[in-house]
Amino acid sequence: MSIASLWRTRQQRYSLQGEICPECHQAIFPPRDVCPHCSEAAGPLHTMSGRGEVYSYTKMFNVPDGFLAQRPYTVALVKLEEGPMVTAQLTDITDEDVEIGMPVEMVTRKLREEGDGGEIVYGYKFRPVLAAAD
Amino acid sequence: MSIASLWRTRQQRYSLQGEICPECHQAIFPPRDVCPHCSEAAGPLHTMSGRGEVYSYTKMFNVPDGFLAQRPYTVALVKLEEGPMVTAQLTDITDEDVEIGMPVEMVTRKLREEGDGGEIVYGYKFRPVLAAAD
Amino acid sequence: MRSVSIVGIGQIPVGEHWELSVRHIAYHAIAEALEEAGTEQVDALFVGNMLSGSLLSQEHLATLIADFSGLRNVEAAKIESACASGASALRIGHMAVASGMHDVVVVCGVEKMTDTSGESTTAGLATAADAEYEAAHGVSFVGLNALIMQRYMYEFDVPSDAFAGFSINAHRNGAKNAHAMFQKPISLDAYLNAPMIATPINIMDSSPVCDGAAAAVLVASEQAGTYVTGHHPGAVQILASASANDTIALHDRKDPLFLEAAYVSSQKAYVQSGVTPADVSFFELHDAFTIMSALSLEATGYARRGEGWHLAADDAIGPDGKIPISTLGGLKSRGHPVGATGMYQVVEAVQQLRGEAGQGQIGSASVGMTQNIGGSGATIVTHILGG
Amino acid sequence: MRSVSIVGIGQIPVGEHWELSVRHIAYHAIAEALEEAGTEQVDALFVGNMLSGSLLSQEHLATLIADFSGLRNVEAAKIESACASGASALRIGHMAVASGMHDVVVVCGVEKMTDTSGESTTAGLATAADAEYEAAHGVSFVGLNALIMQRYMYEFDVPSDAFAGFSINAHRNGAKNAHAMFQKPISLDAYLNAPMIATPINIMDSSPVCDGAAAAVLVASEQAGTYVTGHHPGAVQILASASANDTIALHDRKDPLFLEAAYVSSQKAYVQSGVTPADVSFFELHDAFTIMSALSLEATGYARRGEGWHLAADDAIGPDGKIPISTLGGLKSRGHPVGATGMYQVVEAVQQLRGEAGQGQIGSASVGMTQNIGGSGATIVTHILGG
Ligand SMILES: [Zn+2]
Ligand SMILES: [Zn+2]
Repeated sequence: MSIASLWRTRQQRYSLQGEICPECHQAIFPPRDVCPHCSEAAGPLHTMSGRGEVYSYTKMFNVPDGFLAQRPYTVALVKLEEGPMVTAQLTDITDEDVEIGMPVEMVTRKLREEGDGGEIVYGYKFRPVLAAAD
Repeated sequence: MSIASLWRTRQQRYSLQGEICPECHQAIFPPRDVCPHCSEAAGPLHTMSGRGEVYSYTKMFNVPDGFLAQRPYTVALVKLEEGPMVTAQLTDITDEDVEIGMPVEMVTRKLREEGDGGEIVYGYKFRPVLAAAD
Repeated sequence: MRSVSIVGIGQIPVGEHWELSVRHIAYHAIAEALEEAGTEQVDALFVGNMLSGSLLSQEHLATLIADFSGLRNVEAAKIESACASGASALRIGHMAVASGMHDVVVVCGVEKMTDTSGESTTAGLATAADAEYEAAHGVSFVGLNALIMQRYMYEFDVPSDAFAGFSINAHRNGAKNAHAMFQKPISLDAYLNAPMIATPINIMDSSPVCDGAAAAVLVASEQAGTYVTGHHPGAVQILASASANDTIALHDRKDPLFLEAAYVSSQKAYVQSGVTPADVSFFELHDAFTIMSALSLEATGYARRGEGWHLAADDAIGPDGKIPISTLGGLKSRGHPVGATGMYQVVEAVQQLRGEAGQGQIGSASVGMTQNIGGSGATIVTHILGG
Repeated sequence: MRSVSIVGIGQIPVGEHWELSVRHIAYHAIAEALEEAGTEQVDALFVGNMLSGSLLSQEHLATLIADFSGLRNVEAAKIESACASGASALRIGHMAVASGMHDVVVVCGVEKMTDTSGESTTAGLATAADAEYEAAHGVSFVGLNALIMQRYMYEFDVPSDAFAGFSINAHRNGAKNAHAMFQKPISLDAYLNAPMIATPINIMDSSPVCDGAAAAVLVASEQAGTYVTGHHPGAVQILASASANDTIALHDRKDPLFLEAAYVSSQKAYVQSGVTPADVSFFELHDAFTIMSALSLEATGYARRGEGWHLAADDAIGPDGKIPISTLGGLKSRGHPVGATGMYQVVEAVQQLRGEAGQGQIGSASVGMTQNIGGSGATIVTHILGG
């Protein structure tokens, strides 16, 4: 991602800023010009809570350029409690931890060492929500 | 250019290896599977003499990634004495030297500092042929 | 709309062609196809390719290939739809002839993936996904398919060896194809012990990185007789051609386990051709990953949701099965040079329909279906061909 | 073959859109075109784009844009022919409708060139040339055009200010176009004192790096009445569409000073439409560099070889001249977002033919010609449009 692209998506990467459709009231992430649910013009900005659960996950051994230092790592589809699903890495986990349905919460971490201009890229990852002692 | 591509084109870059068409007898550079002059299957390898003349030239001030250290430099279309034309940098010149029709000869020089794998890329450039004293 | 037929095919064996550049392998396929069609007169060249810009620093690829192939003053354009580029290019060629704009069109799918390092190629393949919201998080293309497979196994309670049959069938069939990258059968043990790429996808679930080029010559069916030279029994007609898309990001799909674009494009193709799933003699599906075979069979009318893998377990997908798939090795064994794959599928379907598939020939092949998938299911192109 | 008409156009002002990504600018143009056409029903989206893979790490671009634009279950494919990608995509859309395969097609040309550094973008543009035998030697795209211009000046004994008129005309016309990147006339002095990029090409000879997107909605002419909503006088018909190629490398041309592909594609277009050069009311040519304007005029029938620059010197190219060119600024002043340019040319031609070009309107515009060039003349696409 270029510096321009990183700048444009910073509110998404740092705080999961999406939208709520004024027509069908569904949450959308990232913001879109057209609501994918009802095709009307999409609506006001809305920051997601950052809580969700693991819909699926994979531990990756072969990774793309730019991510070699972190290998292997686990990527998940996380279903946010507001509805949208996001693709993100899991962090602060051991292999045994991860399972489908596991509650997770967003944290900000380094995504890759350097982008095209040498800059460090930060963004959302997800970690397990510790169950309250009961 | 990838290492594989550099390896495949090494005889072209180091020694201007082309072909002579067995059908129409025209020289071809670089080698082709089909002769561009007569459309027959192209022929046996033939190394060009490396002598030619400047067909056109340009002094470039804005240059692509990978060539910044050499900027500015002069690129020419060189018409080889065998017939084919090639695109190459001129070297060992001052600005005043260069003119259309100038006789030049091939030399091997560093083309760019490093390729995708960090390797140094060598290949043909052309320099003026010194006229014999008369 | 003029009916369109294929009167010549060409292909280079899939593999690692270190000694040949992208222009050389494309020319190999094009020259073979033109030779078969018995013509040097060409109006247009459409090239299906995904990665020449990002991996080879070479755009303007169709014109480069036309030039190197001795095709001057023709139309040339590159068509890109990620891994569905090959079949997308065939659709464009089809429209060019069907409209009457052109009479003789060459379509070539080509990809050169082994010039670059594994990590570069992996990054290149990830450009099929959303750069800002998928690839930015380090997910590879294998990873996206692994996310689908993991969830599929969870939701439908699928055993871990459920997909072995797809890989075993592909390799068994590929062993009979001289153009395949891998020409050796594999055992169940080999599948079960294969190293993981991205859990639960192991090496035997996944198609290989490779180079390849495949081409076809298209003419109006009414003129096909002029071009068929006696090298082969006859022209093969394109009975249907359809393409549909879905969200580019897997995470945006209504149901990430259902290939809606495969459903839509195959339904369109069935309607166009009047063919039903039961009429199809063989199905060259997009088995880039074993999970994709299951999902394709489900979306295309051969299995209910969550049950596509039963067809492999029951060997209904073998050469003598209910619906033979990957009959000459598929993406898994023949190989998956991404932008070329859609054209390999079509070239192989033509071989089957002509009865020229050699040891891989299936019995009574009269209708063949091919399906080419771009991204994690975002672009899906279906063709139905008949002898 | 069905006749095809344009019933909606859209465009975003050309410029540096730091705040918008490629998907946003494409959507802007597409939404505007669909709004004008008064339809939400779309069968296919063809996207002309050159650099999304190498500069943005985003392939599968057409599907990404279809998704973001709310176009689901449609066909989507990207068409790439270097800087001729836009017009090449229009040709594909034309064939899709002409064949009857689709009824409503959106064609969008889009390019995002300002996300990356100048050197990266320069390297990206060089992928239009032969990577192994041109770009490998450090020649930029400007450099290739400079080689043509230098030789042209030598061979035809052309004075150094001969090309000024092309740049002055473009800026004078662009000043009247609210979508143009540069909306200010320039003086002869400004041209003569402009810094060199690659001798003899100075900044005023060269079109700028920028972002842009332009789109059109295509339907069968016989159905055009249904879509024209009263926002504008009527549909514009595509009277001719032709593409031709030449060698990719400049050094391989029989005559590097003659645009053979422009000659071939314009001759085809004249034959298709029955239009002669004298019938053309205005000509949106590919003035990426002033030398290209001269060569296009020569290859297309407006000047003899070596004399194209006289037309600028005599101001035959102005709005009231014999052959008005770059009527809304051309590539020089409106800007040259490479893969989008061919569609800007077409959108502007539609504006002229509808009489909706505002201050830039030329008198009695009944037939417009557009010509889009890929590489140093290797792919050239010509369209002729009529009111
Ligand atoms: Zn909504
Ligand atoms: Zn010859």
